[in-house]
Amino acid sequence: MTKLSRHQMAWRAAQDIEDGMLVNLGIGIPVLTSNYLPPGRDVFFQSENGVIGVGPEAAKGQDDPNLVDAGSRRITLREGASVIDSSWSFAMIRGGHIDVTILGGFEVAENGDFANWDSRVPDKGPLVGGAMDLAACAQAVWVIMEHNTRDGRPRLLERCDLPLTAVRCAKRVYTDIAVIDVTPAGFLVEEIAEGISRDQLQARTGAKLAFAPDCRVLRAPAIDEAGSR
Amino acid sequence: MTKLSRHQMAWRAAQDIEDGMLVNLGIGIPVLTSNYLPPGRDVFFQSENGVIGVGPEAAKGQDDPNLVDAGSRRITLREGASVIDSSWSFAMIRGGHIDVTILGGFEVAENGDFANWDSRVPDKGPLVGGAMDLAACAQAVWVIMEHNTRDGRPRLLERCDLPLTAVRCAKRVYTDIAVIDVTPAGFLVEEIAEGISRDQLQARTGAKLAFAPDCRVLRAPAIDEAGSR
Amino acid sequence: MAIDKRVSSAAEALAGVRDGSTVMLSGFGGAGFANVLIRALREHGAKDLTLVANSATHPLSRTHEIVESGQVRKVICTAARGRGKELSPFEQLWKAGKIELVCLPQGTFAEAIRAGGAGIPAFYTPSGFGTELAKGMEVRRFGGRDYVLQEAITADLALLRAEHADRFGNLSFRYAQANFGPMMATAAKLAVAEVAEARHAAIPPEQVHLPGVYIDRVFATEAAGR
Amino acid sequence: MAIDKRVSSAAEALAGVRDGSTVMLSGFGGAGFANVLIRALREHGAKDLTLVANSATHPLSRTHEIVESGQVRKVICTAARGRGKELSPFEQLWKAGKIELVCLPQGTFAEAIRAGGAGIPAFYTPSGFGTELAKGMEVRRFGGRDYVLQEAITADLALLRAEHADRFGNLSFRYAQANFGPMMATAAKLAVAEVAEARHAAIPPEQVHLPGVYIDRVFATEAAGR
Repeated sequence: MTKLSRHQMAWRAAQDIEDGMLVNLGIGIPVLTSNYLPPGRDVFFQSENGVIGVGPEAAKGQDDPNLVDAGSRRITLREGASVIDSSWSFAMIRGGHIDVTILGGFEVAENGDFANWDSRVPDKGPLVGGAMDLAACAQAVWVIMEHNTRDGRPRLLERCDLPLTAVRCAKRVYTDIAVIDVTPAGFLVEEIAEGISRDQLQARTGAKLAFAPDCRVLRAPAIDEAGSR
Repeated sequence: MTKLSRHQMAWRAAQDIEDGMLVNLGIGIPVLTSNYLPPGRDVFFQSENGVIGVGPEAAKGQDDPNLVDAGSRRITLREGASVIDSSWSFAMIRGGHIDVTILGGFEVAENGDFANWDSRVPDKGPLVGGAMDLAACAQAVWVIMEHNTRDGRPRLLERCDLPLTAVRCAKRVYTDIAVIDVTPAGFLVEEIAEGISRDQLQARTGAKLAFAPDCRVLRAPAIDEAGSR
Repeated sequence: MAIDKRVSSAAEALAGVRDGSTVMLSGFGGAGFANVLIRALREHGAKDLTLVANSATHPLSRTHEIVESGQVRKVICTAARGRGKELSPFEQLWKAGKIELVCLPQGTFAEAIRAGGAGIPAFYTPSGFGTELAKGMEVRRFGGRDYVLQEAITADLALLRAEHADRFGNLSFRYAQANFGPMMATAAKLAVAEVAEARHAAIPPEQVHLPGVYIDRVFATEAAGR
Repeated sequence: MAIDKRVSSAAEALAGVRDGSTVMLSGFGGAGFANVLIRALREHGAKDLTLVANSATHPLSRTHEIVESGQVRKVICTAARGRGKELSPFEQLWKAGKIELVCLPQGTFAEAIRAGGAGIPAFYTPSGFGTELAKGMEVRRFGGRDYVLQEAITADLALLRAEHADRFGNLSFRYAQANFGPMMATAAKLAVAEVAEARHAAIPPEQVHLPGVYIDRVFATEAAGR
């Protein structure tokens, strides 16, 4: 079975970003997608701390402690960028001006319910940040996550077990073994990794899967992760 | 009886503007007060179109069609000025950041109810502008108006007849013959023009007047109105 | 494909605008009227429009042209009184029942438009409480004070005026030109800016007053620039 | 008297701050923390504070110093998780019941502060609906969608960081330094800014990001300037 790596999952999601979109990337795997945009697609990345037009991370020595993204990375700006305050930034997010947000996730339910903020680590304080606003309000919510937990339990479920980030919001899930749309009728598999059967995929999933008529093989190029951020 | 002129009423109100205040002036007589600030008082005038730090009107030929106040006058900026959009401007007004708004008025009631926006001119369209926000939200609302209408009816009343601009908001009224505070107990006369008795003032007023223990004579200097704007 | 939101004619700037649209028009105190686009809207001819504009009658705005042409069926504004003793075209049509009118306190008007662009469906405001303009509005008490509930305003189209634009749609305004323009752009499905000058090169980040992601089309009325 | 909001020490910047105050602290993503003033607040010693800050545990903020010193009884934030496996000082005090915690979605947090400064007592937002963070909140449907009612947040004191100030209190921010600072200044009775440089001469109007009327005191951490 050909599982996708973290970078390959990011690459796969990046292929679906359309020209001209305004995109917000969550921390973790999602932020990697900006490295894998297909050539010719001109995209603005928004960071919820108010940066519109996040560019690559700044080179050491050319970084500015005030030019950061929501994940505290020292960044650069792309051409045409601007910076707004948090009130404006969340007005932009809540107002539905973000075309796509790509978020890491813990669980997605077949009705689109989405859990990514509270994994119930005992004793640790809560950390929600902008996740609920992004998940509830972006025009599309794409989730990148491993298909199963480390101990093999499914993350795609009939109902989420973990506390929700937002209800009925997830539109598409990119896992290491499949690309799955969340439709009004439930999960619809669009792509499935090489060497895994439909039954095997179903067995690793906690809700009923349907398969698109043109269900394709999930492929990603080899990526030299040492050379990428 | 020594009635105050329009400019003298503006002068009188200007004497009560304190150092460091943020002040919004309504169109008409109120806007004249900016000409009569006592020396040494450093004040910012806000105009609800977003100008903070309105200066004198621009000289012909040095005006800019984009540098205007809410009354469409072409203005200058004072040192330290800035300009914000209408959303910010009314956030400032509604948020109680205006220390004083000085407004023209039709009627003030003894409980502070205030009417200045709809004089019931038949057939004409309504014009409210920022009056309701200013009257409801400024820290203090001072009203400048003639004590009586042209046909002699009182403008200070037990209850307003005209449609209200805001409830219980007026704090002080500057008329051509008196300066009157609006207190929890009703109207309290602070100053009364030379040559008019307390009884005469009461006769020209539509609600019960009380007189401050130190009730003074209302005086204003002679003003060459041709030389002033 | 490289983003370029500049269009070469006012007609192109309004392509696709439909009858029945709600149209926001910026401008206040004589500044910020998109008068070139307003005239283009008259020439476009879209009918049955709802206008959202601070004033229905400001003498420096061309709003009256689309009122007189009979394209407007409703106006949401804060000022609808002509200056003279004679009735303005708007007032005549309003008195004749040909145009519906909603008059709001200006702060409520501004905040409702901001809310429309900011995903806030409704908010409470103290302005207007106890007045005729708040008749029928839901009232609620917070902290011992009374407030009225105002719902957001959104639109199909916003027409605004700025000083400079770039190909990304970033805008910079001159002094009091911004007024309602930025929020209107956020609250409309299609936001079109007319500007004195539109360049290919980006406006420096610190000079951008409204991010281009809110602007769909830019028309330069004076110089296209490069 | 000529306005001059510049003060000459961090202690002077916090003069008069009382026990029991609600204190807003700007900063997000590593930028905009008023760390000089936060340390001054620790030295000031005001107790029983309610903090309103995006994060209770950000490693680049000195918030932890006033948490560790026991000055804080409540935190309103969006992030309260320390980075390591061991509990952060905040998490320890919170688990021990010594600090009360309110966690909000960040957009709700930002908008509630803006509302506090903008005279909006409450607003509806879609964020958080159906989640644990919205438990007990009033829900209402507008246009077929569910929203929760959030009340405004105000404060006694706001501490924010900017790049430049002038004697009028006008501020300009560098890149993402602004974040929550401007709204916090509008929502607090006393707003104090620390800046790299504070000059006597006015910042040009087009470079002012936050009007000085919102700022009460300015403290220059690097150069007083003239």
